[in-house]
Amino acid sequence: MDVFFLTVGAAMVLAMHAGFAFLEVGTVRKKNQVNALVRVITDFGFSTIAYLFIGFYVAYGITFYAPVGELEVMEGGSNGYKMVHFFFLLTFAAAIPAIISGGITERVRFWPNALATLLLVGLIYPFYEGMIWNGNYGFQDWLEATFGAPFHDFAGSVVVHAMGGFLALGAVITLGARLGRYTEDGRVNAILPSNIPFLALGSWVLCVGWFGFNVMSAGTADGASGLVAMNSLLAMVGGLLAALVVGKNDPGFVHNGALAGLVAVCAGSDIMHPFGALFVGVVAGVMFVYGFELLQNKLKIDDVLGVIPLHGVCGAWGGIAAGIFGSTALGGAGGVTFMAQLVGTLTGVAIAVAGGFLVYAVINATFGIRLSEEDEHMGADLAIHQISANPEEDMSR
Amino acid sequence: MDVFFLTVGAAMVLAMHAGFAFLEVGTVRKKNQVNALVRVITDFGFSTIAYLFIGFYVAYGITFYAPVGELEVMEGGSNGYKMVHFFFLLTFAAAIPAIISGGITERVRFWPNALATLLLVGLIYPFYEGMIWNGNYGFQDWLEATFGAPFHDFAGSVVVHAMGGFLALGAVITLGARLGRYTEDGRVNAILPSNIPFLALGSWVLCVGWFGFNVMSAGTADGASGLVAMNSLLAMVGGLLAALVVGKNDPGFVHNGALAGLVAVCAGSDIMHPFGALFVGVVAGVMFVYGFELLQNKLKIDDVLGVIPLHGVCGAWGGIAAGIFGSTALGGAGGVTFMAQLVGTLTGVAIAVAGGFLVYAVINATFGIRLSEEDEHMGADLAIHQISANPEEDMSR
Amino acid sequence: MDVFFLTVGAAMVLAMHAGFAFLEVGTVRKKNQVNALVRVITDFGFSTIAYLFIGFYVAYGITFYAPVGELEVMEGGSNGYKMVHFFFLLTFAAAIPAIISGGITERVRFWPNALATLLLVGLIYPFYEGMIWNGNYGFQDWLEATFGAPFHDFAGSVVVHAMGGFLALGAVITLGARLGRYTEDGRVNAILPSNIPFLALGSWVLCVGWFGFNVMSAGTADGASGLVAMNSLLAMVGGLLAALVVGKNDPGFVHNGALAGLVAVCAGSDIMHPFGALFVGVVAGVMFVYGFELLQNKLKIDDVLGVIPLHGVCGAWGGIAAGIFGSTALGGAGGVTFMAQLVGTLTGVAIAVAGGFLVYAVINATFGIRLSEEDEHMGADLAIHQISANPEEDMSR
Amino acid sequence: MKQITAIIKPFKLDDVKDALLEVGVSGMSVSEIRGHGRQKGHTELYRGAEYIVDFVPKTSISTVVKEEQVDVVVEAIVKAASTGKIGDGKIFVTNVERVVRIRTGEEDADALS
Amino acid sequence: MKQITAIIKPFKLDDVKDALLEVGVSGMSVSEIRGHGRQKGHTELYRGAEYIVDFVPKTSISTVVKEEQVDVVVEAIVKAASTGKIGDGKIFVTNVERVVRIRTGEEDADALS
Amino acid sequence: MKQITAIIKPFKLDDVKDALLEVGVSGMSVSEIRGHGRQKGHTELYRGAEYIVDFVPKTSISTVVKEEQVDVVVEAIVKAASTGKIGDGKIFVTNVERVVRIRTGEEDADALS
Ligand SMILES: Nc1ncnc2c1ncn2[C@@H]1O[C@H](COP(=O)(O)OP(=O)(O)O)[C@@H](O)[C@H]1O
Ligand SMILES: Nc1ncnc2c1ncn2[C@@H]1O[C@H](COP(=O)(O)OP(=O)(O)O)[C@@H](O)[C@H]1O
Ligand SMILES: Nc1ncnc2c1ncn2[C@@H]1O[C@H](COP(=O)(O)OP(=O)(O)O)[C@@H](O)[C@H]1O
Repeated sequence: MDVFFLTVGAAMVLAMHAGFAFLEVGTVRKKNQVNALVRVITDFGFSTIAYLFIGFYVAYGITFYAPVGELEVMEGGSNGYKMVHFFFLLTFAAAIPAIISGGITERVRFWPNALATLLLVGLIYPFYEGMIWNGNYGFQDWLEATFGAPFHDFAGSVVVHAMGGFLALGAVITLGARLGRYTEDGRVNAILPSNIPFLALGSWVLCVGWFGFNVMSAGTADGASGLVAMNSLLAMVGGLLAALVVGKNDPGFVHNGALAGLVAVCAGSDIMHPFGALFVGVVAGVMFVYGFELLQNKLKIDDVLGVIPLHGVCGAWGGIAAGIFGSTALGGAGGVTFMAQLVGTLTGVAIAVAGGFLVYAVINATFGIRLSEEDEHMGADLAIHQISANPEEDMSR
Repeated sequence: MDVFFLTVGAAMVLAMHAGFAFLEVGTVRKKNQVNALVRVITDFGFSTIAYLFIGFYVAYGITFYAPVGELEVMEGGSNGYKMVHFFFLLTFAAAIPAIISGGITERVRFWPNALATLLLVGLIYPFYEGMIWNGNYGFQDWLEATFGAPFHDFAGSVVVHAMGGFLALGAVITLGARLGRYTEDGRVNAILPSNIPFLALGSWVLCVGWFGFNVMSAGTADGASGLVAMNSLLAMVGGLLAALVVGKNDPGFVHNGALAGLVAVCAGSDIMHPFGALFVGVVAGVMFVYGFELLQNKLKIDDVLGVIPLHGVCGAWGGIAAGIFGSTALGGAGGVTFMAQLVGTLTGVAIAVAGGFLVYAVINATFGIRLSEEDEHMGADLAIHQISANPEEDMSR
Repeated sequence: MDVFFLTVGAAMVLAMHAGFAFLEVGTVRKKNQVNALVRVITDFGFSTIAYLFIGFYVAYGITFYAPVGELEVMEGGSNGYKMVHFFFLLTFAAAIPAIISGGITERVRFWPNALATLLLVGLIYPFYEGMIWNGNYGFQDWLEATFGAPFHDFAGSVVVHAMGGFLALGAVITLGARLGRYTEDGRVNAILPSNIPFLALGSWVLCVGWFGFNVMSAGTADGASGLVAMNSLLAMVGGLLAALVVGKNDPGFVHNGALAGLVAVCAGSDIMHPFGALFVGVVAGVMFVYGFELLQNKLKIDDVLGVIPLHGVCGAWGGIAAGIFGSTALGGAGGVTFMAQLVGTLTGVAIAVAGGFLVYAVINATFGIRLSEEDEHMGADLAIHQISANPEEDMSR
Repeated sequence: MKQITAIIKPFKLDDVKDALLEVGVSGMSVSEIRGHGRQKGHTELYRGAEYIVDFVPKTSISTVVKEEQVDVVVEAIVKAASTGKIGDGKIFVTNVERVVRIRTGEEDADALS
Repeated sequence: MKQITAIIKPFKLDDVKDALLEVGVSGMSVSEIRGHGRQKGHTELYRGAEYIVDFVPKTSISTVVKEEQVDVVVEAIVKAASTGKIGDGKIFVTNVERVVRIRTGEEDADALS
Repeated sequence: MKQITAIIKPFKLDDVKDALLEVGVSGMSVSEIRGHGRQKGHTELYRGAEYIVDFVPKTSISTVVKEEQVDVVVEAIVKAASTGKIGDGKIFVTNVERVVRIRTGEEDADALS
């Protein structure tokens, strides 16, 4: 039964990776669409390998080095729950490179990026994941002793999203902006997205899959909570409507705004009041739009899909918001404290920022992380994959 | 457990909204694709707000104005069933504007349409929904007393589809036809769809999601019925094959024909014999094709996606067909009477037609519902969203 | 409960048909996209009819010629399990024409192909399906008596995939290569795919749906096994990474490589060790790439999507691999023997090859199976459906 | 014979085509081009950043006619294509030395259907 | 030098290109256009409603050659592009006063590779 | 007046446009074409099979100028468009007999903005 439950959840989160792929395909220029697709699916593959052999062990101390008969598959009625749990948690872990991908796209080299994926999913992500979700290193105990409650991150606003979003900071800055994005005289050149329907498709797939991400984070069918589902819904709606208004009808903002709400609601979706969740979503939608414009146009950080504001900022907001709107004072279920949420969140952000700069700087120094100028101009599709997105139309004749 | 069940259902019906979006994106002209996408997703957002604060109360008398602890979330083992039920029913309610959207697309103004969504989902839809599914106003009791059985609409052929389809009638007529659709000398000009693969994608998403719509309408995992699943399947197949033949291989008819069958089977899917369902689907497929051509070419009603024949006519057919093929005489499970089905259906249609004209006429009179001629010519994408569907290609240079 | 379980599975496998459609849409030339879409969805319709009235009876001896009340719908708490089981198994049966479709696309006539679908899904597929999964004709008993174990094909590596893939052999050879594919002087002309994003979308949908295909093959929620989920995951990853390397970053190979792994893992996913599954997937990915190039460029068999290597070869490999990696010696759960797997697999392949040549040769001789040269040149879209994939852009002006 | 090529605003194509047919021109060829002139292109905003549109979409319509038709054809185009706003476009007249109808091999005046 | 521009049926492009190469033309430029002539466009049906196709797709292929080559080139095109059916297209010959090869600055005959 | 048409490498368009503006040309029209010349097209591989690319993408940019401007314009284009590699393209100069500005009806020199 719980195997069924988690399988559905894992399949839904697996689908989210298709969502990441299409969100990116729609946002990049046409000459980089194929690369976006291949990078997202192969990053999922590399993540699986890294998490299977290293990451899962780092986070939970579990390995699979035994015959099937001893892997708790058949006995105890657990039906291999541990395995589907691996699958479910892997789909979260693999979200890390999928998130970062949107920031570094259109100019990153293929194999150095794959190496980064291995390091992030094998080591850095599970380090923090285990700290929060498996009580490793006594961090949660310390928080509870100090602030009266452990850090509560039900479905990963911080563990997954803020982690991914702030890891992207180091990646994006190490890479530098796309050619022609910022001129020497300080002008900011817009680079237009290639395909809004694909962008929207990606967003829809992510939205739907997110209910697997959040609801199935309960882990067991009996633990599934209608509150989580409703809160996720309302935060999504809050995010998209806020982004509609603040983003002046821009389709990219609207479709990403829904995601901003969902990112922010993960942490406290099991304890906030629905109205609280709606509000958290509205704030996330606003934050995303302003954060995006601030980053791109003022700070001149060329984060193509805006993953730093989307996953990073809104994720951190979600971690903190759980400490506010989860409190019984605001109609929530309680069991959280503001300080534990704040400290837990900032710790995650700090690890992500440090880890991101570290990993990408090292890779850049050793192998080089950025496409040659010529390849970037030609596009990653032809440079790396020798084929364009519409080969019949583009490549013959 | 039931929370899990309904969450899966709700996620599937949520996905259907992506289906609505892409069905529309594929059918409209390219200059209106972005608007179709944004309208469908934001209509979902506005619907959520309207149903949360008003509609759910109108239909079922339920509100959420209490701390989480008192919302039956944790106690009683219900795990917040009420909340996921809200989510599930909302996805149905939000189908109303999504259905209408296909009729009024390519020329409707954005904010007046949002206002219509609020009114329809907050008031008109839940008025009839509560009457049928919550026994409000004694309507069902009266039907049962008069005709021997209440009106049976298992998954909303009438409550959702006929309602949406016939609400669209007032909307489409109030708006008027697209520029150039009908010439003064009585010629009918075809306006060709932009993208058949997107249309087909939308249809597929709707078809798959529909099994959540129908099967999960049982409300509890133990109530889930294989008969509902099988009947939905066969009606879908009947509809698509009939539309293939009658529609002379037209891909739009084929992909919408599947939906026609599914619309018609909702009401009686839990009581009809599979062969009955197949037949009901075939009739729906034929009705859709002929109804579409009649409406567009003879009656000159410019219902872009054909939502009036699809959801309206086939939905009404479904309501009545449940009274025919649900009877034990035709191998069904019984418990329905033809007259109750007929009266229940016609009541719904009447409310929809009246409500549609009322709402859209009032909005038209106060704010104006239609884009200016210039904006319509330029396309809703640039006029409302300042961006086209393929910005990189269309907009620079 | 089990109805819910199988409904989710059936919906997921239904979605896979959308995946088949888009994989094909993306791979064919633009002038054949509409036809690919219509053929896949209507083949699903024809399959349903054939399997409902004939195939299900051939395989399992079950019919539906009785009033609903007697169809075990309401009693026994089974909730019409038999019916949703029909639905689930139908989605497998309908995969047969969907698989073949990818091989014969761009030149096959519409109605003769529909006839082939009826014959294959009504007779040939259920013949072998019943033999393996229902113990028909004593074949499994004989295998068990002779080799110590019956033929183990958990989720259809052979029953579905090798069957479909090798049925395609006869179809593709009977049809012949597309115009201009191979020149008289022995040159092989590449025909480029139209749309990589659609190809990738199809692959993603298939990947996600596959977890319904495999996990839900358990039949009951309590039987669902985490091992199956994990093994499917690892084989998918093995296949895609192997195809990435061997296929030199080609996006088509990568996205199909994931499918190759999934095809191969079906048979033994419930008994292999995860590492075994990973390895099986890697081998499948390599086999697909080399098999594809061998078939197309050396043997000059114009199997457009490469369904013979993908489903045929990798499916057969999966059947045999279950006998190797399922053994306890290699950490598997045992209960299989190499010889039974080999003989079972070869029997399936033999039936498929013979059946494919038979059916297509007969249809070719009686009705003709191939489009006229003129129609093929113009494209199946205009020839059969009188409309192109982007009508607004292509057809007016 | 003379070739008359007009660069016009795309939405004027139908009007110009009708005008040409009316004055007896029976053959014409059309293509989509991009132009830069007094109507200079412009700077647009996307999410707070600028992008520069150097060229605006135009339609080129060209027809080869007999010398004596030139004046009336030019006039007809001017009338049909003019909106009075900048960017209405230009008409160029050039000399054509020889015309051949591929189907029949007919030459010059005979080749102009 | 003369420019020879042929408006042909799109599916004839390969044949015409081969024919040109055969008679020694080494450079040519091709673009997709839409044409209206005797082959007038047509009215199609979509779901019972009409839509009008005023222009049919054509391909324009043009090459600049030395004066003495004109006749043989025209002939080659006529032969390669003709199907005998309406809509086969036209060939126009115009005068070119100067040709420059950008890469080298060579002029006129030397610039025609 | 003369029409100067340059067939150039697509990525050189911006440079050529700027060069033209600098020498005082204010109007120009651009279209995407495909060319075949010394740079002959090529054979590519896809999954072990060949496909032939006969034509390479080029951009055609054309401007009509007064006679006395021709030399400086040609020179400007040559400078801006040249990379020294095969396929840089050609410039063709032809005579234009009449120019009309649609908006105002102005003719010839006055019509060239
Ligand atoms: N000198 C020229 N040579 C070639 N094309 C030109 C020239 N001047 C203008 N054009 C074309 O005509 C179009 C309209 O010209 P523009 O100067 O913008 O407006 P107007 O003709 O109304 O003054 C331009 O976009 C360009 O395509
Ligand atoms: N007078 C003309 N000026 C410019 N282009 C022309 C002219 N006449 C025909 N064309 C072009 O040639 C194409 C074929 O001409 P059409 O009259 O249809 O057939 P045919 O040349 O066989 O008589 C047209 O579609 C159009 O593109
Ligand atoms: N004789 C010609 N007539 C028309 N266009 C030509 C001619 N020769 C070359 N071109 C055009 O110029 C382009 C570049 O010419 P090419 O011979 O490849 O290089 P280059 O000019 O550097 O020698 C060709 O692709 C073609 O579009």
